[in-house]
Amino acid sequence: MFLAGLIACAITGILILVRIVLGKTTFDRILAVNSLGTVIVIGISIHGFYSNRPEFLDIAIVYALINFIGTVAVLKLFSTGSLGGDK
Amino acid sequence: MISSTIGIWNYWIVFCLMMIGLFLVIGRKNFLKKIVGLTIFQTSVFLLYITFGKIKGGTPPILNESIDSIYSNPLPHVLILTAIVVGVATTALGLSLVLKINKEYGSIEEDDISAQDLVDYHDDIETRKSVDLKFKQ
Amino acid sequence: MHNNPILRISTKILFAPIILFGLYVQFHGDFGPGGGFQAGVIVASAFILYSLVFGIEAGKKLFPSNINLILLALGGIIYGGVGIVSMLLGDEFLAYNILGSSPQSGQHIGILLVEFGVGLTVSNVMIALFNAFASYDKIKEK
Amino acid sequence: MKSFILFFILFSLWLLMSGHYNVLIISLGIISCAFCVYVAKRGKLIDDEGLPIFFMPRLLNYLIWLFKEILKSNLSTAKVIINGKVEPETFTVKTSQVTDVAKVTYANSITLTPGTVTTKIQKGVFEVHALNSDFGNDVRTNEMDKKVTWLEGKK
Amino acid sequence: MIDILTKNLPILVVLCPLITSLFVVLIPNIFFSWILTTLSTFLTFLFSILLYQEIQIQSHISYALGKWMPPIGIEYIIDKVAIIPIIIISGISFIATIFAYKMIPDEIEKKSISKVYSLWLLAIAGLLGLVTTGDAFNLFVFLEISSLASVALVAMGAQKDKQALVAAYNYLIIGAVGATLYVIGVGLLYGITGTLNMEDLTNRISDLNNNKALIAGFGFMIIGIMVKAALFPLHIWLPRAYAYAPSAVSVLLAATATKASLYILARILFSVFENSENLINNTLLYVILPLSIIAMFAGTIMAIYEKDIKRLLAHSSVAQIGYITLAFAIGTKASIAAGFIHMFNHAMIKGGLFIAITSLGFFIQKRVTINNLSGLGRAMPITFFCFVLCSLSLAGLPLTAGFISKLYLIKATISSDAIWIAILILISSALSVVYLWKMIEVMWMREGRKIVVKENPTIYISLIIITFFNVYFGLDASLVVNGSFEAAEKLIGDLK
Amino acid sequence: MELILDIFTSICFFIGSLSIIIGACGLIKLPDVFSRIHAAGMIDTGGTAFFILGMIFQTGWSLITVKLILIGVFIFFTSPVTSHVTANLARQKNILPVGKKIGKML
Amino acid sequence: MISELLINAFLVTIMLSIAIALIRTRTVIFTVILTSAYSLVAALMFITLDAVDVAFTEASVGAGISTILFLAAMAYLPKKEEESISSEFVPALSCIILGGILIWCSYDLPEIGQLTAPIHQHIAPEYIKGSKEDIGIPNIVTSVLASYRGYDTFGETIVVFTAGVAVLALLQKNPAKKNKSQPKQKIRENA
Repeated sequence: MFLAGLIACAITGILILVRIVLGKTTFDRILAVNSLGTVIVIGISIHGFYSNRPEFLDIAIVYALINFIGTVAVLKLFSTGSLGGDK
Repeated sequence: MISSTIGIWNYWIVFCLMMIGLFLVIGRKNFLKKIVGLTIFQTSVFLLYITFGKIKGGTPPILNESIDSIYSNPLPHVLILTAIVVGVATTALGLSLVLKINKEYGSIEEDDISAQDLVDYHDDIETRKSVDLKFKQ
Repeated sequence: MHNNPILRISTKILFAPIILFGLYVQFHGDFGPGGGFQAGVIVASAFILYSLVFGIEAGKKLFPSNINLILLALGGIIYGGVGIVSMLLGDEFLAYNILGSSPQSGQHIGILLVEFGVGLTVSNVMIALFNAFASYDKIKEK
Repeated sequence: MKSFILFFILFSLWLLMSGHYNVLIISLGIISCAFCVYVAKRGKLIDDEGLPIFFMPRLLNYLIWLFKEILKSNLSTAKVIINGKVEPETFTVKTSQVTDVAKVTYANSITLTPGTVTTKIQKGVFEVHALNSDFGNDVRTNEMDKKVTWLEGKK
Repeated sequence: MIDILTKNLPILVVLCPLITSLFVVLIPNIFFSWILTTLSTFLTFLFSILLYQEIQIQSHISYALGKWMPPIGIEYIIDKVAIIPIIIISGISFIATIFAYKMIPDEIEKKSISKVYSLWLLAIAGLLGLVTTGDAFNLFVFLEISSLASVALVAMGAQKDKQALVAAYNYLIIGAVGATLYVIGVGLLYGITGTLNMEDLTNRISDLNNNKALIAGFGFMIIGIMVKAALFPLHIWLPRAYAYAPSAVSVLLAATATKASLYILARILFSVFENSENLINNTLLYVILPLSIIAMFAGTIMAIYEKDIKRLLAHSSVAQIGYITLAFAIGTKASIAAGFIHMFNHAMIKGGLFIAITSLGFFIQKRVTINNLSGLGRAMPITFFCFVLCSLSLAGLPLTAGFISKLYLIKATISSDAIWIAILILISSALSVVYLWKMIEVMWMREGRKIVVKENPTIYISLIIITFFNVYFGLDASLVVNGSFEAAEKLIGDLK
Repeated sequence: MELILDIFTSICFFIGSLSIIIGACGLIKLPDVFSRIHAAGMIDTGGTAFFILGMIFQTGWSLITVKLILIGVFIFFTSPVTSHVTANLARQKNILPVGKKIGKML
Repeated sequence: MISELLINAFLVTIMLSIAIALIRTRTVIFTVILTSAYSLVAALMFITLDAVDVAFTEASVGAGISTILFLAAMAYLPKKEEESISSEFVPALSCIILGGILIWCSYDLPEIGQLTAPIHQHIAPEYIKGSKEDIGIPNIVTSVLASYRGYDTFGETIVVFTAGVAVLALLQKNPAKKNKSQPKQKIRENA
C-alpha cells in the first residue's frame, strides 16, 4: 500500500520532470518545481510509514517550508531583478 | 562477481557523481559554475559517507522504546552534518568573492580575467620602468 | 512585493509559526531529528521571508545589523563558555558531566546550551549572509 | 490583547507538536512563544491582517463548504484533463468584501479550487482565469463571494 | 588554578585565539582590537612555551576532549613532533601581529579592521588546531577554519590591487577541492577500519595489507594535504595568494600556513601509516622525491625571472617547500630531522624577508617590483640590513640559520648515499643566490631616487626580532637541532 | 478493525495517486502557464488531502496526526499563494493567457 | 529488500541525470535550480539511507539557504555562461582517472549494509549504548554531535562564524570615494 503510494509519487515526479525539461517559459518551470516539491513532501511522509518510523515528519514540514520560500525567492528575483529590491 | 558488484554498485554511482562535480570545478572556466561544481562534489562525498553508515534492515539512529531493532551507524551522520555546514560556509565565501570579482572585472570568466590580469601586470612593470628612467635623466 | 496583498498577508500569518517551528526543532533535537543547525536555518528563513516580501530595509529594521553581529559572536561564546566553565570546574574542555548534579543531568544541560549556541550562531550568520548578498550594490558598467 | 491571543495559539501549537510534557520543555515552549510574539510585534505583524480572529466563529463552517467545493472541482478538472476539452477563458469579477484579508481569502479560495485561478487583484476586482466556461460560471454565480463576505461578518 | 592551567594546556593553545576572535569582532576601536589580538597571540605563545616545557618532562600528552576516551571522543595529541609547528606558528604569529599594527590600518578600510583581526586570530587558531588534533576528521574542520579565514584575509588585499580577489578565489576553490579529497580519503579509511582516531587508525590498518581501499584512501589524503602544503604541481594558488594579500597577511601566511600542512604530511607518512612500509616507501621514492626536486628547481627558476618581489619570494617558498619534502622523502632519521630544522628556519627566514619587503612597500606606497626598489637600501638602512641578513640565511651562508638547515640536509643525503641529491641541492641553492643578489644589487648599488625615509620603530622592531633569531639560531642551533632529532626519532622510531 | 482502516487508507491512497498522476498529466498536456496552474492545483489539493487522510487513518490520534495535519494546512496555505504569485508575475511580464476573454482585462 | 533497491536506483538515476544536465546547461538560473534540485534529491537519498538528521540538514541548509544565497548573488552576475575556448580534455581525463582509481578500490570496500563491516563493529555500538546509558538522549546523532564529538561541532560553529565574518568584511559597502589615506611618513622626493 505504502509502496504503491511511493510508486505513484515517483511516476508523478517523472512526469513533472518532463515538464521541467520541456519548460517553454520560466514560469512553467517554477510551477512544475513547486508541484514537484509537494509531491516530494507527500513522498517523504509516506516513506516514513513505509519504513515503520513515521515520527520524522518534521523533515516533510521543512521541505514544504523550503519549497515555499525558495519559490518566493525565485519569483522575487524575476519580478525585481534582485532579492533586495523593495517593490 | 555479480553478487559482489550488486553489493558495491551504489559506490560506483557515488563515485561517478563525485567526478562530475570535480569536472565542473576543474574543467569549467566560469567562476559561478565552479562553485556549483564544488557543491555537487561535496554533496556526493556526503552520500559516500552515509552509504557507509547504512545497515540493511536498520532504522534511523533515534532510540525507540517500542521497537527493538538495529540502528544505522550514527557516526557518519554526525560527520556529514559537520561537513554540510562547512560546505555552505565555503559556498557563501566563494559567492561573495565572485560578486566582488564581477564588480571589479566586469566578468566572471576565467579566460577574460586572466587576460585582464596579464595586461595589468605588464603595464605595471612597464610604467614603473619608464618612471625610473625619467628619474635617471 | 508587499504590494501584493496575498503574499503580504500570508507572510504576516506564517512568520510567527515558522519561527516557532524553528525553536521547536531547536529544543526537540534530543528526541527527534533536528538541533541547532536546522533550527538556526529555519529561524533565519523566517527572517529571510520577511525581508523578501517587505524589502531588505524593513528586514534590517526588524533585526538591526549590529544586534545581528553581537548575537553572531554570542553563539560561539556560549559554546566556548560551556567548555571553559567545565574546564574551570576541574574537568576537560566540553566535559558536561560536571555541570549538573548527576552526569546525566550535566550532559543534558551541556547539550541544551551547546545546541542553543549553535542555533544562535547559525541563524545569525545566515541572516547576515542574506543581508550582505541582497543589499550588495549594483555592478559597475564595463 | 491580540498578542495574547497569538501567544495562546502558538503555545497550543507547541503543546500539540511537542509530545514531551516536562517542566523544562514546557518552560522553553513558553519562552519560545513569547519570543515569537515579541518578534512579530516588532515586525508590526500583529494586526487584523496578521491575525484575522474575526474569521474564527464561522471559519469551520466555511472550510467544510470549501472542501466540498475543492472535491467537486477536482473531479471536474480531472475530467477536463482526461477529455482534453480545454477552452480557457479569462474574466473579471467584482468582490464585495471590505477588508484585505477577506479579499485575500476569497482570492485564495478561488485559486485553491482547481479550475480557477486569480491572476490579478486590483481594488475590489479580480481577474480570474478558468479552465473552461463551467468553472467560470461557478465563480460568476458569486456563491463563493457571498460565503466569504458572510465569513468576514463585517456588514 | 595553576593545576587547571597545566592540565588544559594543549587545548588552551588553540582556544586562546579562537575565543578571543569571537570578542575581537565586537570591538569597533582599531587600537583596542589590536591590543586584544596581540595579547591573545602573546598568551598563545606563552602557552606554547609552557607546553614545550611540559613536553620535555612528559614527552607525550594526550588530552581527551569532553572526557571521552580516545577512540570514542576526539583526542589532542602533543608530542615532541607536534611541538615544533606549534612553536613556529605561535611565535611567528605573535611577531606578525606586532608588525600588523601599522600595516593593517594602512591597507584595510577602517570599518572592517576588527573583522580582519578576528579572521587573523581564526586563521592562527585553525593552524594550531590542525597540528594538535589527533582525529582525522577534526583535522578537516580546522583545515577549513584556517583556509576560510586565510582566503578572506587574502581577499582583503583587494583595496590595493583587485587581483587579490582572483588570488583568493583560486585559493578557496583549490583549497576546498584539496580538503574534499582529504575527506574522501578519510572516508575510505573510515569505511575499512571504522575509526577516525589517528593512533587507533595506525593500529587497525596494520593487518590490512595490500587493501586497495587503503591505498586509495592514503592517496587521496596525501593529495589533499599536498594541495594545502603547495607541493609542486599543486602549488598554483600560492604565488598569487601571497603576492596580493595585505602585507601583514602575507607575512603570517608565508611563515606559517604551509608549515602546518607539511607537518600533517609528515605525520600521515611516518606516523599514521607507519605499519604499511611498502606503501610509504614507494610513495616517498616515486612521488614525493621527484616532485620535490622539480619543485626546488621550478620554484627557483620562476623566482629568478620574476619582477614582482612578493611573487618572487612566494616562488622561492615553493622551492623551499621542495627542500622540506625532499628531506622527508629521503626518509632517514637524519633527513627528517633536517626537514624539521629547515621548516623552523624557513618560517623565520620567509617571515623576515616578507616583513622587510612589505615595509619597503609601505614606504613607497606602490607595489614592490624590482625596478622601484632602486636606491631604497641607502634610504632605509635598518630594514635593508635585516633584509640582507635574512637573504643570506635563505641562500645558506655560514653563521645564519639557513646554513644549519642546509648543512644537516646535505649531511643526511650523503649519509644515505644519495650524493646526486646533495649536488642538486647545492645547485639550487646557488641558483637562489642569483635572485637574492639581483634584489640586493638593485637596492644598494643602483642609483635611484634620493629618498629620505624615517623608519618607523613599530615596523622594524618585529623585523629586528626575527633577524636576530635568524642569526642566533645560526650561531647556536642546538635547541632546534636537538628538538628536530627528537621529533624524527619519535616519528620513525627505531625502524631505520 | 485494522483491516477496515487499511482498506480506507488504500482507497484514499488510490484516489490520491490518481489525482496526482492526472495532475501531472495535465501539467504536461495543458496549453499554457495559466491552465497548467489548475493541474498543479490538483496535485496540491486533491492529492495532498487524500494522501494525508489516508495516513491519518493509519496513525489514529497521536502526535503524528498533528504533524500530518500541519503539513496539510501548510500546503493548503502556501499552494494558492505561490500559484497566484506565479500567475500574477506571468501576467506582469505580459504573457497573455490563451482562450477567450470576457470583459475588460485589468 | 528489492523495493529499497528500486527506490535507491530511481533516486540515483535522477541524481545522475541532474548532474549530466548541469554539465550541459549554460544558463545560470537553470544551473542554480538544478543545484537546488540535486541537494533535494540527495536529501531524499539520505532519508532512504536512514540518515534523517542529515536529510533534515541537507534540505534546510543545502537546498534552502544555499539556493537563496545563489539566487541573491545571481542577481548581480551575468546570466549566461560563456563557452570556453580552452579544451576540457585534461580535466576530464584526470577526473576519469580519479574515478577509475575509486572504482578500482571499491572492490575492497565493505559491501553496503553488511552488519559485519568494521565500521559497524568498532566504535558505533559504544555510541548507541552510551547514548542511552551515559547521556540519556534518544537521538543518538545529537548525543554524538553535541557530546562525544562536541569539539567537532564547536569547530563547525567557528567555521560558520568565520564565513559570516569573512563575508561581512568582504561585502562591506565602500565609502563613495577611494580616498586613500596618505601615510604620515610621506616620501620626499627630490628628483
